[in-house]
Amino acid sequence: MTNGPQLRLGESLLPGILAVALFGVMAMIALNTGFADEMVGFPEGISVTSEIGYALFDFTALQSTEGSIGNTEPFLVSFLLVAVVLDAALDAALVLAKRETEGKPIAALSSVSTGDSASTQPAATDGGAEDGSSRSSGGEQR
Amino acid sequence: MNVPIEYFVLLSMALFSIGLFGILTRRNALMFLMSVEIMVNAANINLIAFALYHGNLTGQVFALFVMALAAAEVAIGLGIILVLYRNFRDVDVTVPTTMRW
Amino acid sequence: MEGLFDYAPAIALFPLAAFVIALAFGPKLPKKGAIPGIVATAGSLALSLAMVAAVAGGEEGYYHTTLFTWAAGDAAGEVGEGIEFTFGILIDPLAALMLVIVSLIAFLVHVFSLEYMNAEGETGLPRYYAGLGLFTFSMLAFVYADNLLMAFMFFELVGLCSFLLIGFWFRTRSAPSAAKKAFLVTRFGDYFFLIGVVAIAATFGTLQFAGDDSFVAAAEAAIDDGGQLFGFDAETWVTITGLLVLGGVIGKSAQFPLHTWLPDAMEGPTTVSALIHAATMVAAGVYLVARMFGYYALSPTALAIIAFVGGFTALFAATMGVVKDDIKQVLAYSTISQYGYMMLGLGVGGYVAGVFHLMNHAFFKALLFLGAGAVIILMHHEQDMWKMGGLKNKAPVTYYTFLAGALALAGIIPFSGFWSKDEILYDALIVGTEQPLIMAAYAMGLLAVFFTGFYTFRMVFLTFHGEPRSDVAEDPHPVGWAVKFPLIALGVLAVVAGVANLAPVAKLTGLEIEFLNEWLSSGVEGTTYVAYTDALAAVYDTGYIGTESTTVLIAAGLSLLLAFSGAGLAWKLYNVPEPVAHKERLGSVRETIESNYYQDEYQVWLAEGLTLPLARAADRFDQTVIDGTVNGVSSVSLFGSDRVKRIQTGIVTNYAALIVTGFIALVIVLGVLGGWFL
Amino acid sequence: MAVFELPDWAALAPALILVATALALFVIDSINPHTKNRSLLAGTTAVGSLAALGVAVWFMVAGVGTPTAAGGRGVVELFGGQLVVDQMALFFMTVVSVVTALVAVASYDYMGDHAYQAEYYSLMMLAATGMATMAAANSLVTIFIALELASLPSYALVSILKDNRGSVEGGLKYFLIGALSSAIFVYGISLVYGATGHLQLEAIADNLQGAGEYGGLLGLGILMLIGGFAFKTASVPFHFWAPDAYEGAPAPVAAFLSSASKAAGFVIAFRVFTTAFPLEPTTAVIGVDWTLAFIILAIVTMTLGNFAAATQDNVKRMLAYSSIGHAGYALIGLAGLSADGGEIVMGAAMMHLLVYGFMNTGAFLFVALAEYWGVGRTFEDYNGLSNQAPVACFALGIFMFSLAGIPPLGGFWSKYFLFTGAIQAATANSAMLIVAAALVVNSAISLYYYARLVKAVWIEDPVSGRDTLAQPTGLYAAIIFAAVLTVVALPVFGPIADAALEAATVAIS
Repeated sequence: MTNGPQLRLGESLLPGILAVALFGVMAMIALNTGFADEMVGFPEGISVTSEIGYALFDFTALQSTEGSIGNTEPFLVSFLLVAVVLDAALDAALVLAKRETEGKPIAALSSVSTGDSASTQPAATDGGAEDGSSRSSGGEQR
Repeated sequence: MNVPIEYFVLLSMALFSIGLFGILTRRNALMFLMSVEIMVNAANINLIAFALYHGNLTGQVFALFVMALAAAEVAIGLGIILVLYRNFRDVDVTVPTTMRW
Repeated sequence: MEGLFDYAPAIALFPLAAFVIALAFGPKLPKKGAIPGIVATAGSLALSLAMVAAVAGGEEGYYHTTLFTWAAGDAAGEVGEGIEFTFGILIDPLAALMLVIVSLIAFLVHVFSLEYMNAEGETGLPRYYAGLGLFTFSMLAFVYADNLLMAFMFFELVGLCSFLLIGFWFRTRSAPSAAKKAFLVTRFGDYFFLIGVVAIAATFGTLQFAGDDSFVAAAEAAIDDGGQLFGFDAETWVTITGLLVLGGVIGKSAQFPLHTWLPDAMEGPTTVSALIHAATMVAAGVYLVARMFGYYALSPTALAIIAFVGGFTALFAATMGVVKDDIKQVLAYSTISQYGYMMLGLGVGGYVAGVFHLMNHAFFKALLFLGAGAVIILMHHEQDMWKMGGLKNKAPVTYYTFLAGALALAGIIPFSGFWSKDEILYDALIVGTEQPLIMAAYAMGLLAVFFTGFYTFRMVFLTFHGEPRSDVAEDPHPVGWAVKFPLIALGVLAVVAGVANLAPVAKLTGLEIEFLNEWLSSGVEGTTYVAYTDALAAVYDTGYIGTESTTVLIAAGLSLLLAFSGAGLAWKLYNVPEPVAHKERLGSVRETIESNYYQDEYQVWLAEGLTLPLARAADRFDQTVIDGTVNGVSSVSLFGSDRVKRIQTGIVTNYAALIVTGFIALVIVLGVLGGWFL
Repeated sequence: MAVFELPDWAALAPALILVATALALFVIDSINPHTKNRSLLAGTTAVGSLAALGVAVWFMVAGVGTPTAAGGRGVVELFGGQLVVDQMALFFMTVVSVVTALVAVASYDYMGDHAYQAEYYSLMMLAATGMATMAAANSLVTIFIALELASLPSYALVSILKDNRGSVEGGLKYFLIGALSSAIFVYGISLVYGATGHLQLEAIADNLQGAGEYGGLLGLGILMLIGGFAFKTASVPFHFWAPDAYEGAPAPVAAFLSSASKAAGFVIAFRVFTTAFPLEPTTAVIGVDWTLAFIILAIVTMTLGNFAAATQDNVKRMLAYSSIGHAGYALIGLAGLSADGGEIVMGAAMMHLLVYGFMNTGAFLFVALAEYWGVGRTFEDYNGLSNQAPVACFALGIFMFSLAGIPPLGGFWSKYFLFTGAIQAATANSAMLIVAAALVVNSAISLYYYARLVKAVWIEDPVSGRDTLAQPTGLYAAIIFAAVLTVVALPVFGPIADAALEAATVAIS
């Protein structure tokens, strides 16, 4: 680990000016926006939580029609999609985090020729300058 | 006590800029990730405040989804940081510069 | 007769077939692909002649059909309906004439190649014949294209083929670079052409050359309406688009300032030069102007520019031809100069004259190049004229045919070149009497006649007359029938082709012998000579010096006088046994010392005092301004590239900072414009 | 066409087939976690994406998504307008699935010795699902989620060669910039929500009139959305990840990202800006024409991409920059929109993305082939490859000339339409003339570096001592197929152009 919790000042803070500038620009826009004084708010006596639940599963029939809370958009398809996204995230995170063990030092594309091709060179893509040195440092000798 | 919407917006913008500040000045990959989370949560503040402002729940529900997605993003981010560490022995995002120009 | 037209696509497809055959089976064929090429071009020639007959005998007098529709969009043009991209064939008198010329020259070049290439034991012959086939195919298809897009595509293909053929000897150092130069310079022009095509399509929604739904007709209607096109007057817009298309023409037809590729292109085989100069590549540009002449006729500005560029190029190239030693170089500059005449002719509204000269030039320039090829065979691939001499008696067929070509090129009566060149100059003169700019173009064209006569005969005398100046010139390599046949065929044409349009004689005697005039007066309505004459009446006033007859006589007399004096000067200077070294001449004939002295001075003044600096200046202009601009653009781009890619530092934090910077800049620009901050 | 009426949700079939394939791959993986049965895995992927392709094309031909007025079966709206299947959605599903199929086939050889076969393919299918869903998403919610679904597996795919520094570095940069961009994007969504109170695109458009006071806020939100699109499409200034990620990623993944992912980024941009922010009412609110932003971005993007590509030594990196340049060309599709039209430019941009899908995928797959051979990365390393692999090199020539826009290849036509469209759009907005000029100048520059590669492969003398090169079936098949599609795009360009124009017209109206 390079940097612990100690505070670094000096040049490394220079780009931070951009963030400050962005805040300035955005704040100017926000202050220049004519918001209405009153929030519409939610009607009394309605459980926001259950309304959220209904919106999640497209239970339009159950949604309250009082006030304008019924304007909430249906989210069923988003719910399903998020399920797939989480699947993908799990899959991806596992692939990345898995440590190759039990005699399976599976260096990427290290290779045993499959026989159907005359070439036994593994494909490799690394960019940049140091070519050969890169492959040795990976893996399990941490 | 009715806080005007401007304050929420300004708060979220400040939070967004703070997150951005972290991204621009921190070199630790984990810090980078946390800063992104701050920016995403700035958006969440907006969404929830505007939901109240407009009186519909779309923003609130969407904020839930944004949280889930942020979690998914972090999961992958951690995975990448892990392989980064294995390859470069470091989690400094400015170290890997083999590819440039 | 009309049924013949159904076979029209075959005119171009025959050479394409030859290309495929040469490419696929070339190495196994006895003559490495020459036979299919000869058969195919002979077939094309026969069909083209049949087309001429069909056009002459048919009721409509032309043939127009759409073969294939690429894409049709509902996108409306500025004026027209939907844009449609098609492939079609248009054979009218102009196209039929050009088809005959192209297929004839291609045929003769194929025959000539039997000896020039095959007999010399070249390697890579299948590639050569495949290239010739594809070249011929592209040009023929270009000639009968019925719309600008198709013409553009084949125009490009012609450029590609010339690249392949000029670079035929790709193992030498110079040939590939010459090929590259030819390709790049012409492509530079073609960019303008492409923009022009797009602009015309977007404006009128059609790219047809002829007929009621042609862009020419649409442009005419737009000008009559007096409306605005893309914020310009209709006429201004027509001028702009016309000039954009002209960019391609200037590149391909080697007009100033894009002529630089052509002399270099001599690196290709001489047969290829003959094809390029006489019938295909270079001719394509001028043909395109003739093809869409109706469009240019709508714009006096465009016409005047064409005329002026043409006149200037004619003179400019002719002066440069004077100082060249390589026989092919001389011919190369003469080509540039002669195409300048054609542009001048078209620019001053001499549609028939321009086409007439295109035809005559095709014959005599093919003849001269093939003749030069024969000389090169005789000389065992020596091209320096100072090492030749005295070939007259050793190769009489070559000599007399070459002489016929030279007389035609120099514009000596009654050879073909005289008639067409005289007609161009006459047309320029009558317009020039009313317009000073055209008068200047005319003057340059006229002056170029002198130089033409001079360099042509300098070439003839140095090559064929005098004493042999090297061992090979003493004992030249014999040439066979495959060389002699094309030379004789073209030689006859160079002598008699002028009969096609004896305009001065017709004007003086009142006889109706302007056959080409008649021929080009039929065809699709709106693309005929008659229609052009009407259109031009609005553009140019014409005037005579005295009566018409005196003007004709003055024009013809002046150009003849200059041609003769150029030729005469060459005769004086070079028709001597040892033309180069005046010191040796000093000792030989005492009586002529004085005249020798005079000649030397004159020669020195002409060559070093005037022409050489002119040529040098032209050359320097080429090398510094034009090449410099081209090189500058590329090095600026590459330098810029090097800077631009440095932004990518590889450090991800910097990326984030740059992203935020870019984003803030965008917010500020749009925010200020949109008033978000106030 | 169909004997029975399919239910409405069946219109999503292409996306559903993709996700089903991904799940099938999960199943295969869980039955046999260490399976190395590449034929099965790659085969399943290819079959799945081809099925999706087939269904998408079938729907398009059958008129699903074409408005009933135009003789079609009507635009299908699903889940309360959260998803919509129209011509544009199907068009882009076609692009995505054809690229996926090509990449899957090519990966068969390329990833031959990799440890995580099943994961690799399932991630690819999930990403493809995300892209297909992006094509159909009709609400900022679904757009954001689909975008994440496309992005997250992509991050992992780029860094899937876990022991390869380049791959990991590329993945890291892609991920970090991606995370930043999606934070900006979601913040933009929150601002748009703040200004209009809705996330569904039509609802946003309906509420624009009431948003008069929120001009700046909405404008900022729109710009932030543009940031998200720019990231996905690798446009300036959010392009920085692209060269590094493409260079580091396994070449088939780079092909996938630069073609399919870019196309998906454009479809959401097209949809959001045509549906949610119609030009006139939006201009009335934010005070400035948003096409201006795209005009600036288009010019800067194409110029930067092409200029930076010109002096690259590394072929893959050159292609990466050229891909940025092409994003600039496609941006013309948005820059050229105007109040009363613009379907030509947008249609042209869609055509370009389709043709680009073939030619760019093909080019990257050639790089994959070179990596498979292990010949090296630079132009010099590619010298004289045509002696040993003429077929692949011929295909490479086609890709390069098509990318450069040489007639008569597919790339010429789409650029030609873009140019024509830009010129036409110039009647409404004269700044488009600059864009058109930039397109021409950049195409000229691009010819330089594309031709350089062709020259290296065909003209330069071969590198001495190179071993004989294998002919991996899958890679070859994919490359040749891509080359054929690039060339075939020519005669079928009429239908493609019609389809794209029709889709654009429907989307705009």
